[in-house]
Amino acid sequence: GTGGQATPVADTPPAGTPSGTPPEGMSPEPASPGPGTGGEVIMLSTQLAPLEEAEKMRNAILAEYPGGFPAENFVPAATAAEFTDRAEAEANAGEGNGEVSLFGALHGDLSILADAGQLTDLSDLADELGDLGLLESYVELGRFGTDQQLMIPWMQATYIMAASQEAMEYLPEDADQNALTWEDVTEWGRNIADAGHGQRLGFPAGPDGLWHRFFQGFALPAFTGRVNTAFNTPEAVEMWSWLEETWEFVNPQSSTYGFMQDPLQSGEVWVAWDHVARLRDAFTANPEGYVALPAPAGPQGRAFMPVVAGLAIPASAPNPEGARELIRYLVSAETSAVTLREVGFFPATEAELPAGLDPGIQNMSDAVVGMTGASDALPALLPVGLGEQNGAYNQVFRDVFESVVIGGQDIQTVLDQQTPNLQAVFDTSGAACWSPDPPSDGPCQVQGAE
Amino acid sequence: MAEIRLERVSTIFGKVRAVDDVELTINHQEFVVLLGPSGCGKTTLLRSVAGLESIHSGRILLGGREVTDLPPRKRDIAMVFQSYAVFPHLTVFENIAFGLRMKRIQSAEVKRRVESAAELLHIGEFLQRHPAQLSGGQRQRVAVARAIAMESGVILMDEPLSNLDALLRVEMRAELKRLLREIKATTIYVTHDQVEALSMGDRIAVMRAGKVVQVGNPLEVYSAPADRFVGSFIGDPPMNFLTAELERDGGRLTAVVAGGGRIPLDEPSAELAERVGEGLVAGIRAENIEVARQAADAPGNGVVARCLVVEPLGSHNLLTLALGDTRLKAITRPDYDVAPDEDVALHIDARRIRWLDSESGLAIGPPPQAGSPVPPA
Amino acid sequence: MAEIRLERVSTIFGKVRAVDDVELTINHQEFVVLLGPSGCGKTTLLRSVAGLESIHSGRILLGGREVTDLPPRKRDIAMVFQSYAVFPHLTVFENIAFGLRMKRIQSAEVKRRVESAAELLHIGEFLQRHPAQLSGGQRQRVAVARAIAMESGVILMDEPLSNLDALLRVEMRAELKRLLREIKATTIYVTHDQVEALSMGDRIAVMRAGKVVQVGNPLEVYSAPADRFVGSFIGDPPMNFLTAELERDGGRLTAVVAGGGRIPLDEPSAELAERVGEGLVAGIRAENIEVARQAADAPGNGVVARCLVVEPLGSHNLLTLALGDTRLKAITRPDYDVAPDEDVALHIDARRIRWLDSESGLAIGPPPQAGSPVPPA
Amino acid sequence: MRARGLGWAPYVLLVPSLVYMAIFFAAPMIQSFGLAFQDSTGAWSTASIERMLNDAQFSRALLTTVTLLVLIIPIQFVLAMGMALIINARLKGSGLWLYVFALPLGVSELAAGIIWFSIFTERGWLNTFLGGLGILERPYVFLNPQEPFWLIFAIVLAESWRATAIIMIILVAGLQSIPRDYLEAADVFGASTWQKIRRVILPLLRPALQTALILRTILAFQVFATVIAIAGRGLTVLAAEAYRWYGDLRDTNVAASYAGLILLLSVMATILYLWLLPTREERLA
Amino acid sequence: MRARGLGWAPYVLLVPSLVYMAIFFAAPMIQSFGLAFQDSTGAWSTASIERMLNDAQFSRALLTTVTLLVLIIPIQFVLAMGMALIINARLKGSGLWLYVFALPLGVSELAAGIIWFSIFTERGWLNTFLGGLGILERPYVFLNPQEPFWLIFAIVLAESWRATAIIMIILVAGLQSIPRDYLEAADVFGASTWQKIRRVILPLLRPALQTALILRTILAFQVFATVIAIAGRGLTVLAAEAYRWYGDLRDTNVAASYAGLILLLSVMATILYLWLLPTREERLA
Ligand SMILES: Nc1ncnc2c1ncn2[C@@H]1O[C@H](COP(=O)(O)OP(=O)(O)OP(=O)(O)O)[C@@H](O)[C@H]1O
Ligand SMILES: Nc1ncnc2c1ncn2[C@@H]1O[C@H](COP(=O)(O)OP(=O)(O)OP(=O)(O)O)[C@@H](O)[C@H]1O
Ligand SMILES: [Mg+2]
Ligand SMILES: [Mg+2]
Repeated sequence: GTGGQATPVADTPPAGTPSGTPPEGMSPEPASPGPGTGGEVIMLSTQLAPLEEAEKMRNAILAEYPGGFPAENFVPAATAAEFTDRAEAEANAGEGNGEVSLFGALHGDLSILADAGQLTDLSDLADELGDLGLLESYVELGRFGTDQQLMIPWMQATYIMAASQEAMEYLPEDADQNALTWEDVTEWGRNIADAGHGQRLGFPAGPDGLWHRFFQGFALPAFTGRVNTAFNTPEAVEMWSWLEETWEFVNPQSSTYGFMQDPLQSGEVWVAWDHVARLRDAFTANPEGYVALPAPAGPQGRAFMPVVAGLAIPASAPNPEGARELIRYLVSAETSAVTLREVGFFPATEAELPAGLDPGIQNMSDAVVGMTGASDALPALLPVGLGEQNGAYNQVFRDVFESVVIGGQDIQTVLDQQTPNLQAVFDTSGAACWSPDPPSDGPCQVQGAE
Repeated sequence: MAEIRLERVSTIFGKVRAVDDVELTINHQEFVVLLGPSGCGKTTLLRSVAGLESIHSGRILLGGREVTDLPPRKRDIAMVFQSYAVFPHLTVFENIAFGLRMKRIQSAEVKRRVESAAELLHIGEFLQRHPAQLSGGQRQRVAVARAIAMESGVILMDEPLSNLDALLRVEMRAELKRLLREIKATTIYVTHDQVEALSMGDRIAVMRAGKVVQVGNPLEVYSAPADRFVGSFIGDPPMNFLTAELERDGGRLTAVVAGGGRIPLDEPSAELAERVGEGLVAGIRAENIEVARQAADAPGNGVVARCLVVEPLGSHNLLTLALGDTRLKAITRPDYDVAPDEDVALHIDARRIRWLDSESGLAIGPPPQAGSPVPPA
Repeated sequence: MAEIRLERVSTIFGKVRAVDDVELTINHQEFVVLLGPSGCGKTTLLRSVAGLESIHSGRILLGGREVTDLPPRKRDIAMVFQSYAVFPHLTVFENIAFGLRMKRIQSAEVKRRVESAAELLHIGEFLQRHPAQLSGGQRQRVAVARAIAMESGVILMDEPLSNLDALLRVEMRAELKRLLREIKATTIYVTHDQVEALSMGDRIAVMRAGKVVQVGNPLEVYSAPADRFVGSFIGDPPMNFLTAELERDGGRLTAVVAGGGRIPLDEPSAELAERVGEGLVAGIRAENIEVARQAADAPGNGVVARCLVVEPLGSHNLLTLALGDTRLKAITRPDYDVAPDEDVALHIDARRIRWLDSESGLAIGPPPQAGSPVPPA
Repeated sequence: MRARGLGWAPYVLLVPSLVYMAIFFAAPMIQSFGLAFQDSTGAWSTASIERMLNDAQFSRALLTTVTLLVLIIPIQFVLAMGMALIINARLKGSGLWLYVFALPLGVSELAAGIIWFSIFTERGWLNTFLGGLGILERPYVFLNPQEPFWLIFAIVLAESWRATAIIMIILVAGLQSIPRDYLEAADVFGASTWQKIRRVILPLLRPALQTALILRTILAFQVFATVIAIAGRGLTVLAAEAYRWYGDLRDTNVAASYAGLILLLSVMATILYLWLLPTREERLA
Repeated sequence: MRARGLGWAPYVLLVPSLVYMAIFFAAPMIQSFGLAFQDSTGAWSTASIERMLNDAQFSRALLTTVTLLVLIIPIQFVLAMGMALIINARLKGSGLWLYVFALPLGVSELAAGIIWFSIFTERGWLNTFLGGLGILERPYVFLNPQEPFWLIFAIVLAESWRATAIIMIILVAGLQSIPRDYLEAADVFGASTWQKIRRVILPLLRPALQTALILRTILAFQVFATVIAIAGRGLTVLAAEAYRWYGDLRDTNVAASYAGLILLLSVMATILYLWLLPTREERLA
């Protein structure tokens, strides 16, 4: 009985809970439907939607746009749902008769439109931008498994490790700080603990934390090479037992952490994993104090979850040319730099960042680039097509964690219990597997779930 | 025209019949005093008339109009509560003015009435105080003032002077009586002070255990009690009761008093005449017993009693006598000296005897000749 | 040993000196009655002794121990509140038992005491009711029972019988008095009932406007009032006051009464002798005025008054007389018949006169010879 | 003047516990509202407060908060008084009403918001209902940021629905402890129901009223879930802003400023009430 | 027996308003808790309820909720009573304490949670303090899911801090309307402070106590921000689950089931109280 307007609960915290801004950048800002001024380019974006980010987009990032960019033409969409609805409406308007000329959204959101064939081919533009050094893996994503370039990678964010200087001296000798393994992390935690500093590893396992992403994008793929299909496999069990072991050195208060920058700054945690946007304050406030590290690798590689925002032009675009112009501007090295500085999203390119960047940001971006460009890099995408089931999906992983690590129950049993729930998520949403799981026709099938 | 009429009214609390089938009419402008032992139902009767207790059966009429089911405010009455119930949040002035304000009387008039009422009750100086700043008696007077300021047709007063000193009370009685006559109010007045009852009441209604046992003017009630209870309850000292048997010797009836002595009855009532041979009770007031030194030197009619106590009370002496095993009180002149343990002859004036049935205690025959117009306090 | 001693105690409410510099000692086991007009400070005095009002100055001692700053519960007293203050949430039984429970007396004993107290006050049948289910008088009796059940050394009673009917009150007086003697309690007893005061009190303390104006045994207070106020406040009818002037003719003092008549003083007090030639006031009780038909046939001493009203009160007649423009009350025998407007000669017994200063109204010289041992009610 | 003959004992006894309590109650407050006077780096400054005052939403939020308060409180009190009187009338089955009226108490702020949102939303019950009656031929968008009237209306309704019972049960308790005599006296002296309420009940109810007013106002300052649920970002209140700054904008200092402001307003309101409804010396004597 | 001589008039007058109120108060409730009996497709079924009952967190949440309630309510009442008595003692400056005690009322549930989190967190004030005193050589992790004792402890403390004042001011109002005579009588008849409280004040305070109990319990069932702020995922309560299902899991039906359960428990608690503390017939006569 509660329609889109009841979003506060969906996207702001439930009344009275500390809400986090999920890095995907969803936050309550119901779109004030922008006026469609024919010739101009109207951009609808799920990204940079929160009030403050939107302001920065309008006043800083778009500032240098040749001929200026009318503020009201950048239309933030508060939620994926809102975005999809609007896009639907646009599509229904028909070829070239829509209002919006450019979509800015996450890869996952766009993939729905791509499947619906509502996006135009930008292969030429992709080639044209080739010398920018767009990250190949992302360009690949932009094709959505077709032979057309339906999306141009715009910017990215992801999750990395952050360590305070105190921690560095306890780094296992044999470990290379730019190519850590999860086993190293365990060692690291043990060293710190043995040195009498207590449990200094930390994870955002609180209600507002993005803890589920740790499993979906990092630990599971790193150990199994896959995510959902391998949910209930010996490798998965291995991962969970690793976590169990590691948890001895993890600050128990992790179950209250939302943004790891806080415990890092308070010193409760020395080594943390979290989304860059949620580590940023620590680095900007005290660049020397912290070291950014690429996510560690597991047996199956250096799995990480890229949060790729892309730009796409709908078939209904009234002004495709203007849109292409805007794309060129947004992905240009200069604009990317501004974007990074202002809102902390990293360029989707290998391009050198201009000097004079905030050292903290620099520090982080090095780690990001190091991770995304790593030889054993194993990108694991954000869930695609789960829709309303998103929460349920995340919950499965959190529940396993709470039962196994906090509750200390037998791993296999717990996995067996949860497998049906996970399967149910796919069955209800009808979502197909996404990379690194092998593509599936029809709902994704969890291994060992009938 | 505000006559109060109770028709077979009963008010019941659980098992307690606080007011039990009461039939009572109080005429327009009449001042009726309600007298009775503590807990006999006086307050409940008042509250029933006021509409504060829902009566269990019967009808109540005020000035001919049935009010049984009317809420209190529709009955146009004023009341002095036994518990005062003065409003703690209002000043004395506002307390007295309360009823008038409810009637939207314009303030000049309110002021006048409040002040005259306060004057009358000597609380004029406290008008700006709150009840919590008053003494018990002062608070009680506020309650009275509040009631009389209403000048309504029916006024119910529940022990309105109980907490005032003797002097003030005497004064208040007179003042109240005058005022109530002035404003032509019909009044029911509960009191435990017999002098008050006997001196103020046009009529007295005596209650007992929820029932009204006698209604009559003070003298009747005093000298011709309807039953033994009324006789013993009213008057100080209470009525004396001698057990006696009627005999007919020759043409005339004689009462043979238990414990000795014969009282000849000159003009016995018909009812009495029928009771020959039966055991009866002779009720006689102390002041109607004449005490004399032994037989000879007095018209004593053979009733001889032993004197137990002599209480000289200045204006008169009060003797306590033993006749057989019944105790009697008698009054003599202050200078009449009789020693304790002395035997005395009593002359009981037969015409002053109230004859009662020995079982039921109910009166037999017409009232006796009244003694003194106003009985002693 | 529980003597109550107030040393220059004052209790002040804002501008009102409710108790004003009172000096009073009540001996162990004594029963002192506090008498005074409404609002004179009786309750406040009691409350001060109980520790419920913080006194403004002075000291209070109970049994020699200073309690001025002690909280009430440390004073080991029991009290009957003028407003009863029986606990609405407790049954009658628990109300009476309250103080005992506080003292942790074991329940058998509690039961015994509660029941005997309830018995004594005729509320035995209500023990399981709640106060809201009781009549006013019954509630008051609960308050009294609660106090006596404590059997504490000091008992303060604030108009404890004011809401009881005459009969019950007479009985209660006797019972209370007996019981209090039994439990050896020292008692302060506030009442407005003069008979009660005069018959119960070992001593009577008369208050006026916060001050104690006289303390003495009933007879003293009655026949030798400390000042005009006491004389007029106590006794019914109140004392008569004649203005008179002292003269010395020959060897002997004579009082020349305004309005005519000379009263020879046989053995005048020294103080009085000094007042020759001054205007004084002669206070005389009604029963000490002998009324006689004109001069000759009586030892009348020349004071002639006109009879205004004759009230036959059975045991005696009460005359209202006019002497000049002062009104007098006098008592005669019931059979003494005098018609209104008739002139009568008064014989005033000089030895019974209470001489007072005409300005201050204070008494002069020693108390006069007491008249009747117990004054009339 | 000596406290009714107790001397100084009570003070001596109380002081320790008082001190302890002061620490327990005041200390955390002070420490946390200190944040309002620091900037994000933790240095002392009024930056955060200025930031709050200059925030685009600030004046809007303040205005809405006050508006809602001014609308809701009186409505609730009239309602609550009526309900309390009905219950206190002790007529047949009046006990039942206590439950009916008190039911919404069991519903949390947000739930209430959602319930009423689903009533007022474009496809909600209200539109369906009015449509059914043929009063509206097509659904009307009540909850439209462009016309605050309906938003306010819906919020006021929701809040009245949810929180009136709090006031009610306090008043019921108050009514129960008014000695019956006074009401009877009022009856006898001809007070109509309305006069009785105005002249006797309300004054004697003062303590309860005061309590209810203070409590309700303070809680009302903290309401925001209802607002967000119904109006989304169409309307905002101080509490909502506090959360936005804490949750979305991650600026604890500005959040603390807002919290501090709310606290300040609550205290001011309380003082206002205590001043408007002073507890006089007279007691139920 | 006739209602004190008023006949049927009152009923006639009341019925319409009662009916209206019934609709206003009951209808939304029913409609929304209907959701609990539908599955996600909107078909009638007990699926959602079963889902709730079988949820891993359910029993944990229920247990914690009850535990917290059982701990918090008594503590708060003792505290509140003490505070109320101090204020009612009318000693010098006791007015001030009203404010001190009531201050936290102005702090929202979440804020309170955050404040106390910052006290109990590993690098929080408490550890710093104890460290400073040398009682702890290194910070102790109080908020550790593995040892719920401290979590509960912190939450109980936070709640007591935040919400005791609600009870307090209700009790203060109650105390104010106890006629002084009764307290004086108790004094005279030798009741110690404690006896006075137990034998006189508490019984006469029944209406206020009842109100406070009911109100506090109902509100306590809805508390969750404090819990989440302090314990994170370390502990969960029913209300928190309701929000999780509504917010994170987007399952309105299960959320409704939780809300319904909370409502049910609240009602049961209320009935329990009314039954434990019946309002007897006797009144302040
Ligand atoms: N709180 C107060 N503020 C001001 N004056 C007061 C206060 N309480 C009592 N008084 C005044 O003090 C005087 C004494 O009061 P108190 O109750 O002692 O009189 P009382 O002798 O008991 O009278 P009563 O016989 O009517 O009970 C009265 O005149 C009363 O008006
Ligand atoms: N609510 C009640 N429940 C049961 N019995 C009651 C109730 N109210 C009064 N009674 C009883 O009804 C009887 C009459 O009470 P009422 O108050 O009318 O007596 P009263 O004549 O006024 O006595 P008093 O002279 O002592 O005031 C009393 O015996 C009392 O015990
Ligand atoms: Mg009575
Ligand atoms: Mg008094």
